[in-house]
Amino acid sequence: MRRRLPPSLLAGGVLVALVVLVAVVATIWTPRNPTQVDVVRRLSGIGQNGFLLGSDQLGRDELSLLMAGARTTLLVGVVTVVIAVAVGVPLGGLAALFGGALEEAVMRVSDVLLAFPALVLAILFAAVFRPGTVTAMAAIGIAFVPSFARVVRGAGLQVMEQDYVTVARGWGSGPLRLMVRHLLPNVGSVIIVQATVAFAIAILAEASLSYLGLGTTPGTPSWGLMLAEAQTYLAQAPLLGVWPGLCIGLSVLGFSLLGDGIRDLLDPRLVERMAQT
Amino acid sequence: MGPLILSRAAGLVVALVAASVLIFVVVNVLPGDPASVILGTAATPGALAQLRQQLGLDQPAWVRYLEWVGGMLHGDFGISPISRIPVGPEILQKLTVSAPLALGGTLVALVVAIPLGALAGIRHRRPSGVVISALSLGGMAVPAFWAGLLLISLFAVRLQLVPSGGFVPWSQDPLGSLTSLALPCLALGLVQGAVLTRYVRSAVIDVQRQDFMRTARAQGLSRWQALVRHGFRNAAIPVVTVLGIQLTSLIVGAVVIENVFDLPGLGLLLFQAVGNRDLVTVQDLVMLLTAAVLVVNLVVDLSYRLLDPRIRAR
Amino acid sequence: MSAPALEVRGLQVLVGETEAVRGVDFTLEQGARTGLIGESGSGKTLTALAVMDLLPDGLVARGEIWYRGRDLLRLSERERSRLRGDRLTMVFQEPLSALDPLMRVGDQVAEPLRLHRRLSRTEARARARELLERVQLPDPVERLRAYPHQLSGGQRQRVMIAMAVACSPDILIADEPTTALDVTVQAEILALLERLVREEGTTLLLITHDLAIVSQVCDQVLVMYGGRIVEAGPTAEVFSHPRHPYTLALLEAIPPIDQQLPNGRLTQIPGAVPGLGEFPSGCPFRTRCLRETSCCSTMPEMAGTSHPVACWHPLS
Amino acid sequence: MSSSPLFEVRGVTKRYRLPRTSVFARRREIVAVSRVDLDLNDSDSLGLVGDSGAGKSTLLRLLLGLEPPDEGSIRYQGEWRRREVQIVFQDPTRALDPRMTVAEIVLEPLRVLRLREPMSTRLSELLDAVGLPRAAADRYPHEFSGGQRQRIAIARALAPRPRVLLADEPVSALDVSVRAQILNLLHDLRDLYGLALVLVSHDLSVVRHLCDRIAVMHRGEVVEQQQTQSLFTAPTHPYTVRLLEAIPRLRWRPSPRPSE
Repeated sequence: MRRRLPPSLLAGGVLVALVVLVAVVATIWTPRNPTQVDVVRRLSGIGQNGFLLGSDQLGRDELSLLMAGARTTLLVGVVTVVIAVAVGVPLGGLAALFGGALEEAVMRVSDVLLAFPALVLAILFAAVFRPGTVTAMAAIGIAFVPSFARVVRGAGLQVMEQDYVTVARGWGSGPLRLMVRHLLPNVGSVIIVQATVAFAIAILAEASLSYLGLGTTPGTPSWGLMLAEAQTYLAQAPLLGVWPGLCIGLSVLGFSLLGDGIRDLLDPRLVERMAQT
Repeated sequence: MGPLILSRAAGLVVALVAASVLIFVVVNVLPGDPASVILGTAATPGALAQLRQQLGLDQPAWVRYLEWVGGMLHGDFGISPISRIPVGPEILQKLTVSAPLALGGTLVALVVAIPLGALAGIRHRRPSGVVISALSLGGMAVPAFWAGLLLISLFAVRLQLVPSGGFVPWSQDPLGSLTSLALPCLALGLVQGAVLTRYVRSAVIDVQRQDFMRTARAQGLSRWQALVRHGFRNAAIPVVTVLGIQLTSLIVGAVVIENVFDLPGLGLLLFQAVGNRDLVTVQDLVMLLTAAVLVVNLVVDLSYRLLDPRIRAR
Repeated sequence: MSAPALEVRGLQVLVGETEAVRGVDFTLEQGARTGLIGESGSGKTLTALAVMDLLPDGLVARGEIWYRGRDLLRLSERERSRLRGDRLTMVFQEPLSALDPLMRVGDQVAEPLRLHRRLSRTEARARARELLERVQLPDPVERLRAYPHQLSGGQRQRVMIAMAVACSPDILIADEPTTALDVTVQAEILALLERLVREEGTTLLLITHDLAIVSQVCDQVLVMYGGRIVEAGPTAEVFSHPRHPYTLALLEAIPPIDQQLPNGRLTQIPGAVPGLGEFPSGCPFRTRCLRETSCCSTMPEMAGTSHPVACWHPLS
Repeated sequence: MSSSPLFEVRGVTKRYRLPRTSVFARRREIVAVSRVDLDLNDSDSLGLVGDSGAGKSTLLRLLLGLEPPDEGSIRYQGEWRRREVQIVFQDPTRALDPRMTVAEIVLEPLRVLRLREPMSTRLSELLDAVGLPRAAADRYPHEFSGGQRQRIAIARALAPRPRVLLADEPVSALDVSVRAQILNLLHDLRDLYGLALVLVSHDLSVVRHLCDRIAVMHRGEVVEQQQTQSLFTAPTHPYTVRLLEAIPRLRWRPSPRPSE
């Protein structure tokens, strides 16, 4: 059987791998110290004064800041998705498995939570607690829980309708066994797709929050923060308003493409076609 | 349809109550003492006591909740402990900026997404379709605030066609108001439009694979006629169902965009309130945004049921 | 004898590089009822879609399809649209998904009339009502305003048939029209279809995997396997004296309805139907055939006049 | 032979609630199976026929013990229903977990039921019994054709050594040229293991071929129950008459040839 990988999977995979690679490298090495201020050589252009991508309004090395920013972005993405998966997947799975009052309760609660977009919840949290990366991650993660619960429940219900589940129930397979043996393996792909989509949204949300000054606190390199600072100097250094946005865009694009690609790869119609030939 | 609207409206009320409880709990109960959140750690005991009394913190939580909700139902949104201004009129005033922004953004998004998405769907195997699809994918990845920043950089700073931010009140110069809204609407609408284009595209692709499209062509309709008479109407249903999510993220996007363009709307108010730790205003605004999201979703839900006789009949 | 209603010569349907229909010849006589028998992957539906010019995107038809002195495959898209729904019509298998869920039944039945006969809205509606009466839909006036999901499966298929006979076509192709229906409804729909084509003198091509249905409705039969027609002829002749081993095997594999088999076992055909592009070279059936010899690896031509067969070792 | 039947179904009714359309709407119910009486003895083969929605599949689910009837009783006189009653479905694609190998699928009932069997010997036995190569064990369902998938499903049903096999349209999703293989397999296995068979099918020729007795279902009720032969020659209920008349019959058959 010949499997052709969807092009979006390859493109997305390459982009994501690149972001991860940069983030990993940045933990060990950056061209300069991203937090080192050099007011004399502030707002240098590309290649000037040894700054490969120029320097910002405080004379920090733009390239090093961008690399370090990748780390923050990935951290936020990973933590929020982990929160959402850890809470949302079991809730959705249990709802699909047991149905009835439990399902009703999970769905109603997630309906209400869905009315709070990630950013609004994060702003609310920032107002009440201390604004910062941790607050932002918690808020975004919580805001993602209902979408994971719904997706897993939807896919789980489909699995529960399959005849192989009926057969297993005929032997007296208990809920735990159905969940581990049939439900989770078969909704796994859906969870992966949803996770990549959530990752992309988390990157956007973190960037927006940091831009507003409600996310990553100044001092820690963050793409959103860099854009906020660049806005004042658009006339003198327009490129400072371009690089971080480009990084955000490419990372989001990477994760969206990856999600699309995985979905294409696992599309039931496609799977069916592959099974037939 | 009648009972359906009733039952949906009942659902809306329940969701509103649940959301308000949640917001109230996060703002008033979780932090322990809202007064010390508002005044910070450096506050004098006297100032704290005064604020506590003003906020009614001597009352039990449920009384305060009922007062808050009851007040909102009467149009009384409370008084900001920071600016000492009633929040209600303030919100109304800011709406004259935020509402046109959201509407304009929606308009831009629809004008961009429907024709482009349909075209990309019809020609999804041809270069033009692939190009549109790639562009919309790229557009989806752009944060709205960065799009705003780029637009400012180009049209305001470089070309100096429009102001880089701020707002001329409607009463002063309506044309100037429109000009100051132009870039924000564009930034908001283009990004949302990119997402919507993807949905329209895939709906149009899906509908072309349906059996009834083949039947339509079997009656002698050309591909194009079949799309016009049968395809687009059917494709509209999945698009309308995602419109709720779209409008929600548009509302959120507006909050951020107002900060980019320094537009004195609800978003900027919310941002300033967070900065000032003005919990009364934050609480009201978050409730308002949530209510807007819920109402938008209700309207979308009902309208898509109206479109689809299969669901209408049930 | 009048000219045939349709003549197909060397029809191929290409799915990418793969030939799904591999050079098919057949003739539909004027007013004849022809059954096209085949299993999944036989290419029977693709053959019909090629005749109708309804092949899915990316599939290409080659060869010749002669209708009234014109080769359909050489006509412009516009000219073919004009024939479709008017002179050549088609009834599909799944009547629920084949009808527009958002459009009232009356408007859908009226559509070919408005398109080809240029009837006004009121004329078309009146005609649609007559058609629903002709296909014996109960309460036709009320049904005109109904949506497809409000009808039963059998009623939906009657609507499909009403659309297909609206312009009194020359040729009607029915692709598994009763497979999705209950046995009792199936009998009614087949009887209706047969009566309508008989009354109008319409040429019928009935596509099915069910041999019994063909024996009930059709006077001619074409047997397809692996993208080729392997046997053709009058139904009575082909069914009582099949010449291709595949046809015989199919007939023997069906449990008889009116007698008990002595040992309780059916004659079974070994193996499975290969997937698209996985049929062997030469005779597509040879890997499952008991009579296979070395010469079967080249494709036998259809040989014979009234009851031709494509087999190196036909049954006598 | 014991005098009491293996399955004793008495006055069984099963209703399903349709999902509520709105908070205010009353829940509507449909009666899927209504006042059904049936007996099934060891080595019996019973066919259930009728239109879609007649309640055939619901009755099978009740026999399998997945859910209790709302009224009436189903008594199973064997030892252990979960082991002794097994089922085969119409669409083998939906019936096999795509993430499990054939070996896992076929042996799963032994694990769930905690039967002590030498797993690998049993697996080989089962694959042999349904005519699958032993190499099939480590492959996944999607690598097989429809007929072979149905064989996998049958092997799984046989694994716990059942006394009753329920089959819901077991050949309807298969190609015509493959159906005879599966019908013959069911026929042979039934004789070999002395299975009682309950076969649901819309195709009367299939039921006639495999079953000694036929129950005709219409709108949830069993309207007629007879020995196969007499049902075909002397149907009593009007619906049965209609059904028998509606079956498309092969008008011509090749005359039997001397076997080659």
